Amino acid sequence: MTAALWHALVGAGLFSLSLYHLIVAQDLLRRIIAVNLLGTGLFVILVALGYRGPDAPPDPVPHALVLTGIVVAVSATGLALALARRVHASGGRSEDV
Amino acid sequence: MTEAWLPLAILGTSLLVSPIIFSLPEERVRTRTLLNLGAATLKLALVAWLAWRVGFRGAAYEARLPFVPGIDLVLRADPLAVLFVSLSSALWLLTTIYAVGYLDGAPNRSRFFGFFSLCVASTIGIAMAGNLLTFLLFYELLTIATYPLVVHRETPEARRAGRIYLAYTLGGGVLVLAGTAWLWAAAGTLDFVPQGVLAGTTLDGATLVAIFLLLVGGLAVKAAMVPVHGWLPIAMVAPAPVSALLHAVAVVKAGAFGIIRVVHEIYGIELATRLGVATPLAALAAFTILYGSVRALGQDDLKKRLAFSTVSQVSYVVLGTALFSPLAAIGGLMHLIHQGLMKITMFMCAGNIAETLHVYKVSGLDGVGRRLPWTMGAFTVAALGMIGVPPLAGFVSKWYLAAGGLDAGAPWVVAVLLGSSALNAAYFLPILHRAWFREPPEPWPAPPPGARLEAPWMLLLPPLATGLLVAAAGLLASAPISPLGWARFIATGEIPGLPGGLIQ
Amino acid sequence: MSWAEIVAATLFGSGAFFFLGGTVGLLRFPDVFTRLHALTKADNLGLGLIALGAIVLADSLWIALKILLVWIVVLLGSATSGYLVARHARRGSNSRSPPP
Amino acid sequence: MSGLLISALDLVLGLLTLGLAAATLGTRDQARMLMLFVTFGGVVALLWVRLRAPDVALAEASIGAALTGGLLLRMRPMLPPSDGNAPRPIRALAAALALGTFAALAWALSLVDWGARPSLAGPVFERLPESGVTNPVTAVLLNFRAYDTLLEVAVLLVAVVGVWMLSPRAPALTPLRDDPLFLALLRLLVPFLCILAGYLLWLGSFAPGGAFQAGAALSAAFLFLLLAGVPDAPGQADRAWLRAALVMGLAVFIAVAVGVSLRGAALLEYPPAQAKNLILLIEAALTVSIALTLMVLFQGGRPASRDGADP
Amino acid sequence: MSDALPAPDWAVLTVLLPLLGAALAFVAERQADRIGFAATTGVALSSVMLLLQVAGGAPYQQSIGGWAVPLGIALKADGLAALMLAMTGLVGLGVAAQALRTMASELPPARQGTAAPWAFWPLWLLLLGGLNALYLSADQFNLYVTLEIVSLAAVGLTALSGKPEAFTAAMRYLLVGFLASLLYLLGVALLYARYGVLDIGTAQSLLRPEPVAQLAMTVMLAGLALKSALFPLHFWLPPAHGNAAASASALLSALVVKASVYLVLRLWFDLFGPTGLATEAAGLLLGLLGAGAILWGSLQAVLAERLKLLVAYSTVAQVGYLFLALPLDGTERGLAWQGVAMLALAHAFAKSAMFLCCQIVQDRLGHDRIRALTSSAKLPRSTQLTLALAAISLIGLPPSGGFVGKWLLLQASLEGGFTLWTAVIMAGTLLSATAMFRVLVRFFAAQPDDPVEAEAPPPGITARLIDLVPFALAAVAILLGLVATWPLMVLQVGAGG
Repeated sequence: MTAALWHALVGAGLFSLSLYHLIVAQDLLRRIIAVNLLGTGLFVILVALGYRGPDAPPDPVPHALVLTGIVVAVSATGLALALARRVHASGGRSEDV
Repeated sequence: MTEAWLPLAILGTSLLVSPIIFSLPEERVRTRTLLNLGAATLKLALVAWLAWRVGFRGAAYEARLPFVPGIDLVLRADPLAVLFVSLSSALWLLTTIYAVGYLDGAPNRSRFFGFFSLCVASTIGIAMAGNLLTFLLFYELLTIATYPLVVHRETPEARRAGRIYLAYTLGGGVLVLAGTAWLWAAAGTLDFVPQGVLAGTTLDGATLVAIFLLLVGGLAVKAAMVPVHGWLPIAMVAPAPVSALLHAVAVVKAGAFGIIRVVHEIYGIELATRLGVATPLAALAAFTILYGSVRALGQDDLKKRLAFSTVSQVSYVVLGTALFSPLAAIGGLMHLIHQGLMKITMFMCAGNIAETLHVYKVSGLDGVGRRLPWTMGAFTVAALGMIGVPPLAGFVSKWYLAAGGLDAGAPWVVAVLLGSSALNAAYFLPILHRAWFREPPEPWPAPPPGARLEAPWMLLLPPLATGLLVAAAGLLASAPISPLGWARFIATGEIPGLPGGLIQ
Repeated sequence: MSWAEIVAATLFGSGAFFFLGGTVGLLRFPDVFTRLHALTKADNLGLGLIALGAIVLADSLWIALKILLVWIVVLLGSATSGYLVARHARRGSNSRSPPP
Repeated sequence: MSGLLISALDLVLGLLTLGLAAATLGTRDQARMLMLFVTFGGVVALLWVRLRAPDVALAEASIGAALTGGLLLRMRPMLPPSDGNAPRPIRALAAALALGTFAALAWALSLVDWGARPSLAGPVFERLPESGVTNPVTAVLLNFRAYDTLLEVAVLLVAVVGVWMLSPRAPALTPLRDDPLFLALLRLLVPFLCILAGYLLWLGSFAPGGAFQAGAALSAAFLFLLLAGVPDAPGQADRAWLRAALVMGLAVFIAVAVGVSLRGAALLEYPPAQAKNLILLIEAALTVSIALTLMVLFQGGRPASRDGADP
Repeated sequence: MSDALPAPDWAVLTVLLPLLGAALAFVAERQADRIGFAATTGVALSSVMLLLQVAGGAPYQQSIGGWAVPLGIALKADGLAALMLAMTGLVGLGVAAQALRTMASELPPARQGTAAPWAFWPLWLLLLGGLNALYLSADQFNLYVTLEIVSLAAVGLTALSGKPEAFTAAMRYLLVGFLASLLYLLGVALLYARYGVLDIGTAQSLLRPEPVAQLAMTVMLAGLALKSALFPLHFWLPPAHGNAAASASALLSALVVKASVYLVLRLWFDLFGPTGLATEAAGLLLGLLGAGAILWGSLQAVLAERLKLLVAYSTVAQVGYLFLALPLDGTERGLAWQGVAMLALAHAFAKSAMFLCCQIVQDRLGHDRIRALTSSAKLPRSTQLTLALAAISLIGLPPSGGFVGKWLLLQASLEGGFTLWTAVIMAGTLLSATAMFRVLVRFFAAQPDDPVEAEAPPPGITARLIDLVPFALAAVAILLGLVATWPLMVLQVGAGG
């Protein structure tokens, strides 16, 4: 059970937990946060993949992928919040799945 | 040498004309009529030239366009195609004249004539299709082109009739598509070849029968055979020219023509009989003949009666095709032409009566002969031909069908023919009796002053012409260019062992 | 364990202790102001100690200075935010302007 | 399983992350959810540091935790909570799906041979000297897989256009104009942040840093100016130069990409000599654009156009 | 600028030109429509040139930055990719021409169908750039980024119409799209974990039917199925396409759905097929879902009340056809592959024509309730004809491109012995025919024209010309059938390298 595998499992746990909440949550803010956590969980797995033990230098490719992922996540969240605001402003209810 | 231009030109005269007519604004009546008649005459001339070249010079015409991997779109002018093409183009010219007169002042005429020429184009396409896929293409195009004509009057009944018509014909189309796809997957060929392309096939019987059922089932819809004939009487709500050309000639004949192609040129009558599908088809045709005539008896509405008579008459053609005898085949092919001529005359006369005297019911026909002598004259010639009175066309085809039935060892065919002739008489003679020998309850309104003829010439001339053709086809049956002669010429190609050549 | 690591460990230990103190204060104190007090004072001190420990372990002067810079900026930040939260809380009680 | 090799730190970090996530998504009250979310971001940044990914830690802390947290706090008042929960069958289904996913993932990850796993690290380190930078992550981001980054900058532009379209007038923001202490902090922090951004940008080529992290720092400076309501700060008005600066990153990136390929080389194939300067040029443009984009996302709408009077 | 070069690299142009155009259109807001249309024309031209180049038999291939494949990213365009690119360019050009008039600033917002007309052009160009990048890319992570651009831009376009239902639909589309992309990325991560490679070409030789790879495939296909609205997961598509502004919904239905479906095909036939991962069972499951999509989508289309909803549900059905082909012959470039490609192409042209007609119907009649459609003079005859032509191709009546696609699918399923598939295709054809004819029939329903004076169609040749754009798109859908041998030949050009 190396450190990398443990953290990958933590990432998988994060992924599944937020998947549950994404489906179950009713209000939009909670679902946007759940989607964010979903992404973060996946990024934890990716970076855990990049970890190659205390001595060997880590694999930079997953790091680059995660960096790109974070920027994409923040732009999607920004758009989602602006959209959620318009949904509530126009009287829409936070819909189900 | 197979020249490609002639079939394309014949198809083009109506296919290219329809978009032009569509774009014509409504009030340009003169240009539209000129365009229509010009195209029809040009087509007739081309077809005559084609018939002469194919019949007497043995020329072959074929146009190919690669379409789907392994299959091309083929237009081939073989004798069978020429038969149907000549019928359609001749009657198209006459019906166009009739339609121009009939629809004088009616709304949406550009749309009507646009779809009208599209219909004829698809009929020509069906006739000259060289393989089943091209046939299917024009078969579906015919459905789409005829629908707007059925609902031309845009009344609720017309729309209901249109909906039913669509349901039947689209269903049929899908069946034919399934059959074609299966045939191509199983046999790898879709071409129409005299004596059947599947003649020497090694496919197992079950698949062949299944494909046959799919194909003939789909075609039977348009041929208005019994279980799926419902749409024809209902579609009578369409204007007279539509009922005349389409429901008497183009659409129903397309179905029958398709069955001829499948039975003779895909399976071959020999394989069809061996598979045991020919006789049930003949039985179904016979049943349709009788059922159609019986239903016609009870119809008081003149056009509905004629519609049921069409249901039964078309099955004569199918009966001829399904019997394993050259005589029956010749009879069937000939009847394809004769029935077209006779039925179109009657529908045009019915249209005249409805248009000038506003009489739609058979019971209202008393003494019509006095007011419309010429129209009723043509109607009588056609009716007698239909019954099978000797010198006229009907008799010739029924004679050959009966001979074919005996030759194919199916005496019950003769009984069916006699029975149906009796029934024909039963539902046609009362009409003639009422028209000629009954006094009209009150005198018919006099024709408008200064009119030399009983009805506008455009409505009168076409039925008279077709009436003459009915008589000519019967009297001059032995002439080479008559329907009988041409049918024999086709049959020599279809049935093995018959002496070839048109002129014997 | 060289003496530098021992010193660093003690510094980290005391830093952690002050953090613990701050957190307990946060949970136990009755109202906003006292909690703010606990947080800003205890945590900053805790952080200072940990920073010192890190400086001891740092292998070059340049990195040590950077850690010091970090501590100063955090000090600035937490002081101002503490003040803002307090101001907002006081204004909040007789509130007139909606929260930002 | 070859014995428990993971250290106590890993255990604590892992459990803390999971615990915080569960708490964040589980709490009823929205304010507490946001607070927990920000702390969660901080802990994950720590996790990245543990997994020897400092670049990612920097980005996560600045963009993932701080800025997304600020974004959520900014938008919270406009999103009324609705705490009804989903009907029973959906909850059961979701739980089953989640557990299934976790089981499958755990099983698959355990099958991966964590020791000698084939990876692209080899080729990256092998070709690193030719890439013009020594920090492997920046090399991958801006040279080996520069095309990814180019498309990613386009994603940022999509977000900006989307946000400006969705709310033609940015939701109200009550600036703290009158507060002496805050303004004092401002005068101190804003220049510091700008220097920090420049430092991070320059640092990126040989140590953890780079365009994204520098952009985040710069956006913090812009946000300070915004919160203080400084009149002609960027983002206060929809001026043409603001829009130009927003797209500058993408435009410069494309210009360099195509410019380089004009002399017959492949797309984005920097000539070895100028590789470092070109990357720095692109990163500088990216930093400004990313900072402004993050600020626009925080604003949540389009600033009033020059002539418009409303806030 | 780069045209003066020896041989301009058309593929790169199709990706960078729209991104640059979007940036320009965003900055110069008032000239957004002119810049937008110019950029779209440029891209359409380059994509057609690329198609001609690939049709010459040489598949396009370039590794970006000069780095060899496993390290760098490769751009590849085989026959299918080139065809999809050309289709995206041409359909986009048609929609842009229509948008040029409807988004024109002088029209009142109600008629423009959106509150922020300036936003259409940058969003559309970014979408175009994303789509072209997706068709060209041969790298798994790069495909994730392009998928993101496409879905975020699509969400923007959905919300463009400004109607409350559009916002809710866009919100759901965003969340679903984001979840789908992350599922796809999870698959990519697993494959990277096991094989340490991101490029599809190199992965082809490494992948083996092992548990990790199978899980990765399942997760990736689940994500992509969610994004392309495969049957049980289609809930988000009809409201999104139904409520979006007309030119936007044309782009969504005709182009965006194609991207994820193209990706499924690319992965299934290029990656999972050859490496034996694409098992019988997986193919059968996806095929069954596809069959469900066909029946359910067409049924819903028959019951739809509004024209745009009908057309949206027919998209759900069309996606079903594309998934139906997966279990069929596993050989690349086989019958199923060609059938699906033809269906996708024909569907794009026909569907975009139909949605543009919805715009004209909404414009002229003020509503698009099917029951209230009439043959009133207000609806130009060219629109009625376009709807008819588009319907013919969507139903798959000969000689349209749709028919050729269905014919090839029929052949593939008959040869593969999937008789159930033939029945489904037949039922689908019948159902979609009923749905489409339900609309066409209305054009023969004479209703006394309501007293409201007919809005005079905008005068001027450009307006009448732009009315013909949907007609041109529908005509291409039909002509695709007649000239089918050429695209089918281009499809044979295998992916190089």
